[in-house]
Amino acid sequence: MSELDAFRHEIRSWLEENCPAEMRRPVTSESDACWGGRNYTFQSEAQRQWMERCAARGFTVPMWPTEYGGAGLSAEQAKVLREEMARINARSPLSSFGIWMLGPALLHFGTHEQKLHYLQPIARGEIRWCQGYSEPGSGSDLVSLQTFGEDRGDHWVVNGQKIWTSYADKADWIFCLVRTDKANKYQGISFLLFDMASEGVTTRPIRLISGASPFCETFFDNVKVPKDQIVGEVNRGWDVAKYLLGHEREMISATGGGERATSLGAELTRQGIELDPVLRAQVALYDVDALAFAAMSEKFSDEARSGRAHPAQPNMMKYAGTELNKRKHELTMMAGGTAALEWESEASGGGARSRGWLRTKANSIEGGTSEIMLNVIAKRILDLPGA
Amino acid sequence: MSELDAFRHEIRSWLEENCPAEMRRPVTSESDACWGGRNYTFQSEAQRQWMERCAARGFTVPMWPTEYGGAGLSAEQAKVLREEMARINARSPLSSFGIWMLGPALLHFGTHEQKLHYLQPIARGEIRWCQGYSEPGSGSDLVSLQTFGEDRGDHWVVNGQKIWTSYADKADWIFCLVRTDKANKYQGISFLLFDMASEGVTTRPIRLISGASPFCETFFDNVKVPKDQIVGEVNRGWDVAKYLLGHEREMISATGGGERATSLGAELTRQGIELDPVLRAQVALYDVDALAFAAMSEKFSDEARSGRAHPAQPNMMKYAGTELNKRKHELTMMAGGTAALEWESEASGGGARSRGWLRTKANSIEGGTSEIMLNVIAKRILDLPGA
Amino acid sequence: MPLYHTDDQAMLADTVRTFMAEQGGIKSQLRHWRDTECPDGFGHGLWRQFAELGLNGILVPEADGGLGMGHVEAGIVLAEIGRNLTPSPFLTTAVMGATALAAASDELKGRWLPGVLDGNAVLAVAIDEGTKHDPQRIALKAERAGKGFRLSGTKSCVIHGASADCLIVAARTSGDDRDADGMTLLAVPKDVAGVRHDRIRLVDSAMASHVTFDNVELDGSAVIGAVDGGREVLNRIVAAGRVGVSSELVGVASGAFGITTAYLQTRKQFDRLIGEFQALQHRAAHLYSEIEIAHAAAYKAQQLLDAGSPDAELMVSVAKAKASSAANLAVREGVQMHGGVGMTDEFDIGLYMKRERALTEFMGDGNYHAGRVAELSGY
Amino acid sequence: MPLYHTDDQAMLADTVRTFMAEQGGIKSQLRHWRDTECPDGFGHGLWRQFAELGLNGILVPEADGGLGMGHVEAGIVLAEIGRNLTPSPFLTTAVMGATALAAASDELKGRWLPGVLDGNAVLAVAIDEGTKHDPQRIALKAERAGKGFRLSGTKSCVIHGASADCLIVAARTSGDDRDADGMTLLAVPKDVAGVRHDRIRLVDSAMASHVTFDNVELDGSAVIGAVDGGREVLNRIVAAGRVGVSSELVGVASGAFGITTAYLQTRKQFDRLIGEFQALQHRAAHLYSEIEIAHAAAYKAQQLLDAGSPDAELMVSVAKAKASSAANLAVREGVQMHGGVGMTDEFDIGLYMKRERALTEFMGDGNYHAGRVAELSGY
Repeated sequence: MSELDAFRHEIRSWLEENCPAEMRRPVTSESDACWGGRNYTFQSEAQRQWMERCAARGFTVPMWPTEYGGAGLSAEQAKVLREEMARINARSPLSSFGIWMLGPALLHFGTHEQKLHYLQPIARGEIRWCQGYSEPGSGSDLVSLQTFGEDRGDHWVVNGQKIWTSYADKADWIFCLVRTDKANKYQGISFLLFDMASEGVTTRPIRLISGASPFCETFFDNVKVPKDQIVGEVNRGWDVAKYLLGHEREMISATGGGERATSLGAELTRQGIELDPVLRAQVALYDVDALAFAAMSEKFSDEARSGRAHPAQPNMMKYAGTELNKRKHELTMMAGGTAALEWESEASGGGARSRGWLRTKANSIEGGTSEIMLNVIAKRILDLPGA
Repeated sequence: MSELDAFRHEIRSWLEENCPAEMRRPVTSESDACWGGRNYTFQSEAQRQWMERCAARGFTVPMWPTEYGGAGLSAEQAKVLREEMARINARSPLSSFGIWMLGPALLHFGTHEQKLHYLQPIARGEIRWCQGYSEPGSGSDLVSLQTFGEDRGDHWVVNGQKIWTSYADKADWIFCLVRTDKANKYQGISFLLFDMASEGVTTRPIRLISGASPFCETFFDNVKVPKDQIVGEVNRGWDVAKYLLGHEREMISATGGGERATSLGAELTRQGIELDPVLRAQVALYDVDALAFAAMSEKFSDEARSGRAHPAQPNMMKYAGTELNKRKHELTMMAGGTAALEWESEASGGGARSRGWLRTKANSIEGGTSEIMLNVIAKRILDLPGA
Repeated sequence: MPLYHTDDQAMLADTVRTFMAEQGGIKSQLRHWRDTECPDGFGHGLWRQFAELGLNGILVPEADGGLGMGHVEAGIVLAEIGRNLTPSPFLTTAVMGATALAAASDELKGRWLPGVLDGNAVLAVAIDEGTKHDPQRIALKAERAGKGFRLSGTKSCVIHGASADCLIVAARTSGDDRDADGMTLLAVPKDVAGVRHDRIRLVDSAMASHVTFDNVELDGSAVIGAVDGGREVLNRIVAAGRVGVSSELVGVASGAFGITTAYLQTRKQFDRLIGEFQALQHRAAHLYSEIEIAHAAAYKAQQLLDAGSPDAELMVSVAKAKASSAANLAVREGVQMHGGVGMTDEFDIGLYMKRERALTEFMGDGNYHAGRVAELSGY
Repeated sequence: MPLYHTDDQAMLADTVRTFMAEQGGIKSQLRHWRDTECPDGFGHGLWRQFAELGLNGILVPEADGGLGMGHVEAGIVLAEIGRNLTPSPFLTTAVMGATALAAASDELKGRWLPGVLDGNAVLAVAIDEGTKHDPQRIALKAERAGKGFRLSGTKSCVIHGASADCLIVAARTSGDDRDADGMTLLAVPKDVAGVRHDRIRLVDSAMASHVTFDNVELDGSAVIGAVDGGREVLNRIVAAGRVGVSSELVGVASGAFGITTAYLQTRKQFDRLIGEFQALQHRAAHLYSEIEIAHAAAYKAQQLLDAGSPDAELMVSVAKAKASSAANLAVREGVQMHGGVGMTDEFDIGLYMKRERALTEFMGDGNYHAGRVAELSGY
């Protein structure tokens, strides 16, 4: 038996023993996932157990070093773990911006002390993080952000406003882009960390056109942030942000690619929907594009894993994938007719179809608009002038 | 009987007597039309007669003043003439850039002497004109034109190159935009007239992707142009050009509107073509757009005639109309299948369908590209900033 | 007839636009009735103000106390309803309902027209029984019972159904579901026994209901037009509804476009107004062109309908299809060009998106009407 | 298998790309054979050079003297043919013809394979009888006559038909026109009596012919596969053709896109490179994305076909539809972005437009294949 096979064997037994039956069903919504944090209410004892058992083995962050709460697995081993978890439909033990976003930034830019201090609580689901990037005046043009941290010697005093901070109302800490030099646009931003319970922090949830959302507006009124709560150097936070943005787009585009492409027309037919001839044609043309994009996702993922992908290619994947998803939901609404217009009824699952359709409209805005993606393709891939 | 009825009566009798039977059939191609000029070979005696009889009555340019070769008709009278000619399918007696383009410019900007000198020969079909605007480096950016007229006291010496000069190889004279001041972009262009038989003028026909074309490249090598052969003031030729460009776009968009909108699907069905279900859907969606555009053409034409149209609206009409026409021909090619691919065969009328399809690709380029039209709409109608 | 407003029409348009801007605005009407969870989804006060302006009788002959105008004029009103996203029973009552009543007996007119004209009554029209518009298929049964009829069956997603004082119902009195003949129009008062409304709020906050008819007894006077011969009147109701909703969609498109171009002229990113970016300019210019064309198509269809032209049916389908696609583009571009804030309930652009979807579905979506264009053109 | 080239495939791609850039260019091949009005529409010299490189045997098993490679490798060659617009009998001979011969008797192989492999023979495939691709309908009659067959009927627009030394013909030996069974594939040599070619030059300067079979006598050895049982082999030929032309279309799209972006980087208007205009940048970036996706789809389809996957048929239709639409967009944008000069024969972009049209039509256009995707997906 190869070493990897032995590892697989070990994992399989461990999962068999430790993954509660309730945790072997797919997560059905964001609130169904396990988010952890100081004030988190577990949905069930099984959910708590599963998170804690994984955390104890380092399996909430399998590839992080053991000293930071990970399991120190190699890429192959991590893949085995994923495969074995998928085999029994095991849920992810912990959903966390700390794991997805801050962790990679700290691992890359943090000091040893910071890693020791911040990563363990993330891995154990003890501290829940949120991300403070966008501001009302700084969306696509993120670098124009105005939230200001005034230098007061051993601390900054932060004033300003963030928007689109997911779960700001539930998070314990925030990683936040703050201007620390007004004279220097790119090199005047710092990447600060602070407690959301600090005096002067308030949040307000944002209601979307699709209904309630995890997004918040977050306000900072003279928030005190000690000088050691910074990732990377002062005024060099943009480097950290860029690193994470690339990471995020790759994640978003990878997510799209992961799903097995299915035929929308077949799915609608399974739902008993009869397609008008013109709509049938549109669905067929959509299916062509969707199945072709599935091939593209597979190709991109193969290329990315083997280091063959153009570094700007995630921008193309995000652009094409999100535009496709919006189109799919438009077609689904047309196919559903008046039934798809229902907003609150029980029959419609509380308007699941119409709310889902509206939610997709954000796909081509969040994480970089389609326009920004096209700009980046024009500049970095096509090498067009002045782009 | 009203005065207009009397006029109609008079016109009807005159046409009855003077319009030869052969001239009561529609023109089938550009070469079938009567173009006149010094070297023109009439297609038939009837064609010559019809042109000369009309010219004698001023009916080649019915609304021009009689002293310039017109009939001095009012708008209502001219409409009666058009209606009565249409009633018997009478052809236009004379096709001419002199009538369509130079005439309006001279009537608006010319001196009395120039009008007397140039307009009569145009009206009588004695001098055929061509238009020298575009240059290889100056297409959309027409004002950057480089053909230069050097001031030599009583004349200019013109050097340079024009492109897209329709029928330059058949024309007697040219009206031509020439730079006469290199320091001043807009106010450094003059609108010159000169004989194509002048020493130093050569032309070369342009072969298009659709085959032979009336377009030429035209070269000027030290062409001498007397100082009185200018329309408007020196260095103010751009005003004349702008006036004519507006005129041209209006004409193009009006032409589109004149045709009665028909269903493409019905036409293809009449041709015995069975439509694939997806193509049927695309044709139906096209027909929706085409029939809606026909309503728009009617509305625009009604508004333009009553002075209600936005002055930049012809740009919208040109944009929408030409894009629609290109789409129509794409669909026609799809419907025709391999039969539509034939390029030279007798069965295909010498590749009429494929050549016609390719020719439409110029629609959204000539007379102002779609991109320029969209720029103008953004700026002049939508008032978007910095457009 | 030229395709621009007569002086009278221009005056009407001015009046309605001013009135609606003052009284029919998004905040005071749509958001108000939505946020207070009004079970009607619209305000009766505004409906009576419509009546005071005479708008409720716009399609009612002068002899019957109305203004005796046509679909062009009704379209003027509906465009402003669309632009302001005003929830209103105008389309179902004053356009479709009034078209039905025009074919009704004096007794029915006497019973329902006064309420329509003074804004105290609301009508709704119950045609479709499935999730997609299909007036060719009428299955709801109306069996003869004594001198009247007994109704059994369902109607799906009837706009303003539960709020309506009277439902105009297309019922099958003989033949098969898809027969053109054998269909009868019936006026069903609100209070009659056996009618059940399952109220549903739609994505655009309009209220509709699924209606169940459980042995509903009606007497013979409920019939509009001839027994078994309701198809022609239904066609007129349907045409009025389709062209009316086309104008409303053009209004929705114009409203969405207006707030979007305003946003382009004020929002800055990268130290420039986003309206300076050529990619957005070109998309905005294209959208402008689409909306203009949709407007012309609706206008032309209304003229043809008012003139009783045989080409009207085709052009009505063209108008509905084109208005749907133009409005759809307008709201999609609108949300995207607004960026993140366009996704929030705080901004209005999302409300336009919701209304567009509902109106596009109502009386046949773009694909349905493209299919109709093909059929009417013989392919 | 990952969706990127193995080292061997990458080497093949390099070789072919270099060779084609040197020998297969637009000026030396397409324009040359077009302007000299070559009745074949392609050059036999280049065809023999293909043979010298071994490319003609790319799909021929090693046992039969070929390279024994797959559709992925054939696609590499076809992409370069597309990029250079090279007129070549590669697709009909080395891809479709070779696929047919793989199912043929040793006698037929012995007769035709050597010529294919050394570049002295050309094959053509005659399937369709109408103006639109429809391999389900085979009406051309092959009646039994002695030990052989007598053929009567027509085949429409056979690419390289008159140039081919052997035509692979799908004929009806029993049943009705649209029956899957009862179809037989026959190898018809050039010199057999009763075959008439009406040569036609197509828009892209390729030569095709309408072929009339007037009581053409063939002996039984002409049969490829089983009598009445040719459908399965035909399906393989058709799949090979479709996925092959998909790669060629991706090559056409890339070639057109390449010269267009180069133009954007050099042409100035309004004192700026036109590639600086954001509206054009966004359209170019979108087009890039479409071409990349089409490329991936063709690649995936080839892998599935090479692996004998049951999903191959669906993916082949996806590939052909997507490659057609991406290439169509590439040439339309290409001509428009070139402006006036794009309309002249002097520039190459118009040649790409012509080739795209012909290839899109060949083996089923985008709509045909979208319809296939719907059918194969059960709707």
